[in-house]
Amino acid sequence: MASISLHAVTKRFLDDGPAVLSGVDLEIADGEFIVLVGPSGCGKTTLLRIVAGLETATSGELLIGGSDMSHLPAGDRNIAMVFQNYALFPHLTVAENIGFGLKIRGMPKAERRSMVEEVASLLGLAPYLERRPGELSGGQRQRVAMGRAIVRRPAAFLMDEPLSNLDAKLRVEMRAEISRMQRRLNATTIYVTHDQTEAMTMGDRVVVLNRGVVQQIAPPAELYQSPANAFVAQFIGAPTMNMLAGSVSGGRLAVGAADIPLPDRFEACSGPVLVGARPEHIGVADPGEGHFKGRVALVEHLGKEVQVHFEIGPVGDEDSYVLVATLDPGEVPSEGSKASIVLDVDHIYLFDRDSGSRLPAP
Amino acid sequence: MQTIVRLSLSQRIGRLFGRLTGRLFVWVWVFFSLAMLAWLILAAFKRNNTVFRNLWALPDSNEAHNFQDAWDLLNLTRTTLNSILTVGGGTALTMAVAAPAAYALTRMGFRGASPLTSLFALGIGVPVHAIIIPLFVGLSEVNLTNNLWGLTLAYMGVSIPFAVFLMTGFFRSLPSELEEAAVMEGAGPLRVFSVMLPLVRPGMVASSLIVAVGLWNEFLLALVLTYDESKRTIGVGLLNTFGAMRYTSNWVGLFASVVIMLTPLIILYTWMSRRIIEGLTVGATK
Amino acid sequence: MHKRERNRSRWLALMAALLTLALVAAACGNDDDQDASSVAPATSTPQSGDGQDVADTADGDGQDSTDTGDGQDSSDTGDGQDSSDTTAVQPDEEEDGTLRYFSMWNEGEPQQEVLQEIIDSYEADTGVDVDVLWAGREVLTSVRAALSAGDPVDLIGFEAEPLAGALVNTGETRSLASLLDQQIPGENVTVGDVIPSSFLDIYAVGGEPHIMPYILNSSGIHYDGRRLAEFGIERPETWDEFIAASLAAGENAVQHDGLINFYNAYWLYWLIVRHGGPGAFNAAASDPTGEAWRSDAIAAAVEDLVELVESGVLADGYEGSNWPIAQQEWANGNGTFNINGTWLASETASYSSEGFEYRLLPFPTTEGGFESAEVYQIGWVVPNAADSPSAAQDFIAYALNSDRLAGMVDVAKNLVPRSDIGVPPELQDAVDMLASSPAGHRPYDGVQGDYPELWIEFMLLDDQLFFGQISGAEFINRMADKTAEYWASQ
Amino acid sequence: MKDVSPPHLRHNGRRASAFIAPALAIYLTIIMAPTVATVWISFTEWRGIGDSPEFVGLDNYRHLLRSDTFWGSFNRTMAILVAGGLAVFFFSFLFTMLLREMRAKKFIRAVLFFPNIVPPVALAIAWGVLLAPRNGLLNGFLETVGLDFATRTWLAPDLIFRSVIAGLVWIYTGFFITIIMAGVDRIPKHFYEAADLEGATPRQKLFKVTLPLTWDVLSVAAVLWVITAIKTFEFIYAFGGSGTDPSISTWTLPVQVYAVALGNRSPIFALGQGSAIATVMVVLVGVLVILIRRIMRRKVVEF
Repeated sequence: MASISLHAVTKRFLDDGPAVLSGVDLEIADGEFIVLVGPSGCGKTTLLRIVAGLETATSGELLIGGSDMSHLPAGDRNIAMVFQNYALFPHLTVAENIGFGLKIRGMPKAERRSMVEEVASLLGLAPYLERRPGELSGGQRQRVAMGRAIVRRPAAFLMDEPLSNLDAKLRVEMRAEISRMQRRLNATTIYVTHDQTEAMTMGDRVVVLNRGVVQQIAPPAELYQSPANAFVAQFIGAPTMNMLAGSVSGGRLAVGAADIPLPDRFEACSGPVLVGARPEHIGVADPGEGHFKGRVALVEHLGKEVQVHFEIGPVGDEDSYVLVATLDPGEVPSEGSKASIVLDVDHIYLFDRDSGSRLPAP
Repeated sequence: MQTIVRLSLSQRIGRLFGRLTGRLFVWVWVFFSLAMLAWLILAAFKRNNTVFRNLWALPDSNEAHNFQDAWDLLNLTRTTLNSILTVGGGTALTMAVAAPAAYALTRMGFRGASPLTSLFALGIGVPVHAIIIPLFVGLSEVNLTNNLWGLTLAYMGVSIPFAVFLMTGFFRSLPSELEEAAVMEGAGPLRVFSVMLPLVRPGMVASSLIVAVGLWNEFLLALVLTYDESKRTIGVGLLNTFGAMRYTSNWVGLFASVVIMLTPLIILYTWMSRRIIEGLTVGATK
Repeated sequence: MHKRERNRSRWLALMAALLTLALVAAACGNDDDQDASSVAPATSTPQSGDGQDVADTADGDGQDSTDTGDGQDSSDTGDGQDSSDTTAVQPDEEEDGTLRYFSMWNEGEPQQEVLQEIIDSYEADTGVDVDVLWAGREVLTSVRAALSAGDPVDLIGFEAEPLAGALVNTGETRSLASLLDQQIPGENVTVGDVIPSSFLDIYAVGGEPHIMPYILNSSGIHYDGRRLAEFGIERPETWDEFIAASLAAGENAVQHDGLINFYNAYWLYWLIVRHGGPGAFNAAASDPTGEAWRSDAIAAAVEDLVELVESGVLADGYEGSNWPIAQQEWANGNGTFNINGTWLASETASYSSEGFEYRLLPFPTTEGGFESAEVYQIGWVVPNAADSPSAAQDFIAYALNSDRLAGMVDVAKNLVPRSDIGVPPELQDAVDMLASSPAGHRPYDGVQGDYPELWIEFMLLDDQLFFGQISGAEFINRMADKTAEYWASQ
Repeated sequence: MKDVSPPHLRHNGRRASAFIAPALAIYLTIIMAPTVATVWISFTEWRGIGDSPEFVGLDNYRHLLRSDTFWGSFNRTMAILVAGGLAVFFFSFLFTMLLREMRAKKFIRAVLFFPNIVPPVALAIAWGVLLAPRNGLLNGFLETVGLDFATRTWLAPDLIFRSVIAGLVWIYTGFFITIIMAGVDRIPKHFYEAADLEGATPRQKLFKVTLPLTWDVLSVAAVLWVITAIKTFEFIYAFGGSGTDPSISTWTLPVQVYAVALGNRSPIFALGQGSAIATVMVVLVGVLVILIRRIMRRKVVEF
């Protein structure tokens, strides 16, 4: 296993084209599970492929285990990759697929066989070794792809949305299994996904990417509690954090008609801001109190809790906006009724309106 | 199926009528093609002096010696062997060079792949007549005329453009992950190619069949580039038989030759027509 | 074979008639006017008593071959110097005992069978291996391919006209002068003794023969002897009589395969030769101004052709009949006349109706016109590139043996250039025609052989005239233009 | 310029050339170099090996322009291209539409395609037997069923080339049905279902759905037809028969190349002349293909 370092990695597909990645710096410790997350087109897959050697960075440096690998062919980097659609060779058996890399490295047949069997039993694939991928279920194929990556004990694993082709239930199972496997092997892993749940549940640290720029690198809890900017704040967490335009002056926050006193930690702030409030930090106040007046536009029962959409402002007005709150089932107003809404100011976030960065800087 | 617009009775009758005449026309065409084949086969068993007298009569005697004549005149053992050598060899060698070329053109992402692909495609449009004179002269210079190797080489040349064109279609349809997976596992270009090749087996089969059928029926190159009886291919053999039959007016023998030549094709076709047809359409529609 | 004896006397007359042929050939604008005329004295030699003397020509080289029975140096024209050049080359060459022979025949044709028999016995007698290619009528394509590839071709057998056009006139064949002195194996005569020089002179180069004939054809109008009686028609002799006879000869009177361009060309070529004399057609083609097409003779010929087309005697669908369909019909008794080469009897023998009486009508004469017979030779040449030229000559001499060549008469039903072999009964009329004709001319008056490119343009226009698509005047105008253009581009 | 391609593709120019070189070498030797040479020979007068080519500039072309035979061949080639093309595409479309709803679709398509794998010599023999003026199957059939008035001399000068074109249409329709049908089969069914729901007539479906969505396939098919039509040799050559030269009234450009340059019963071996005609063929293919690509390119629809 090895550490991986990226220094100022930039990638353009065309010489004068837009940067798909710009100045990415990333230090991955030996044995760490890193998740790359971001909306589609954010560059996360490209970053992964640069590490893999399937793409070359336009500039910047890639170190694996401390040595520069930027210009080494993929096959020589001792890295394994699991592809989104598994990329199993359809004409080879499960055993041959798993043992493919070993065969290329010229490992003797008997030795290869025993390694393949060991990995197969680890993954519960032992009964299927002589089948071809076409005869396997989606989950089994996924395991074969894992097996192929594991068997040669590479310096690092790269996984490109490996669960996206599975159904929801299987995805949850495999998620756990991959995590377990990673811990057991103590393998440096880079995992790409667009699914924040996967990111939050699997990664030791999560890298949030947007438009080719790293937004934040942090453990999942920190990412949630202390987002570096408005993008991260909105990207992490479900339902999404509510975001309102407002301005701060003299320790008070003005949002629309509301005028809200701010806690001390915001005392250095002033000027136009974005106010972020997670749904669980929005509540219903008694009539006449609260920060906003609105209507209950939609109520979604999710069992343990209820999501309520409040519409603030005149009906149909273009300045109207919606706040989503997560409430206990007991305190749910009826759809169409008027409501007073209160923000939990101890848990709100403020972001710079222009740069989106968190205020005050953490 | 539901239609919102209601049709008047006359419209509906008109449409039905149109469809019926259309289908009738299709069946007439099909019947015509089959009838012609059937007539030729039956005629091969008839007698020379009555075959054109009673066009629709069934053979009154089994003139199997027509086939013996035809067999001898076609010099069938020899010509078949030559055709198998040149067509089989030409096809195999064509695929052996066209498949890697098509692979490199579609999957190795190097600069110049696109103009090179166009260059190969250009060859599809070059008529054999535009190359045959210099080709003949050039092959003479290196003593490859009247030589089955020379003919095989020429067959490769004329087949490569279409084979490359078809195979690029097949290779292009493969997912790139497979290749990347192989690369990640440390495979070099040759290994990656050998992993990819089995994936286009249907394409290889279809392209080979199309190339082989084309060459099997070819006779201009064979006619010009070889002259010796011992080098004759089956296509030229049939043409010569046609000529000889006209001088001797042995029509039924000629029909027997045609039947002999068609039989393997009919067998191959009933067995492989789907492959041939589908192979062609992949090339044209991808 | 008493038939042969009976026919022998006719041959004498035929040979005499052919004497004039060389004169015609000399006159009709072959490139080698000089050479042709230099042969003339030789051909005017003989009227003497027996066929061998007639045939005995002056081409024998200086050295006497002592075993040729009768002394034959009488008419030596003294060109021995020339021929010694060619003979000198031959003995030096190494020959590997294989003879590469390219033949015009297809397997299964009777001529092929006869030749195959000769080849078999030649191989048995001499130990020389004859490697023969039955190439069919496109034999010259194969020859070209072989020569280009540097493969040996020792002997080529084909029709004399295309041989002349494609090989002899371009200087790619050897002189066969020394062959004339060679003894024919099994007989006490030389080749020169039995093959009349008049045949050889037509395609001679520098006075030396290059094509050695082994089959002799002509053309004319064929019919089943029984049919004229059936319709109560007199055998027509003039054009007008022929048209009248055709009109009386029932449905499909004149069967014709109109898709064969050179069959269509028979009519007009013959009419021009009849009206303008042998050489007239060739002269028109070789006139650089093209004006020769506007002669009265050609106008009359064109007029006669139009008359034929418009008279309706040509069989229904003649324009769309693809050989050999019309001749098959004709041989089966559907139709009376068919213009064709004298090979027709041989070609139709296998399917003609029972009791068919092969008769030949010389092409009808025209008022104030000329009489002449077509001499259509099939022969052998030895290309310069031959590896075994002397073996090739040996083979020719061997094959010309009367017993062996007799197969061409008896089996293949062809005429042969040797006078002492006889004729097949089917071709009795042809022999009579040749014998009684005061003059001779080359097939298509030599236009096909001498000007192959112009010949194609001619056939195209002739087709249009023959199918009634253009008028006679239009034909003449366009042919005159074509000819002028052709010569301008040479 | 910096090489930014991934390492495994980095030296692929070089690696790929190893993959492409054999095919390319043979292709250049057998197709491209001879094509160039043909153009060069067309400026010479040459009888072949043993004769040295003499440069004559444009003489061969000038000669062609004045030659009735050439223009005949040229016009017949164009007739195959245009008239034959219209017929082939008309029938191909008609059949594709009709076959969509027929149960024996695959079988019919296989039968119609069959002539494409049969040796052209055999097809020519069959076609000749069919159309012979007397004894021909077609006329014989017409007489048998009492349609005597419909009999024709199918091979007469005014009809023969139409008969040839008819033969080519018979052969090639199967091929183009196959291609067009493949294009049509790619169109998702829901477009037709949507059109049906809107009450579209078959003709509207053809023009509003099928044609636009098969445009790229049609463009390929049109290019293939141009190439096929101009190249067609074997069928016509053998239709004229072997053992004699094909009748001049059936010559097309390739047949004429063969007749004047390569062989014939009385050969000319005018290689310069033949090369000039071959060059005309190449130019014709080139110009028409470019034209078709230009005209049809814009309308390609993605779906």
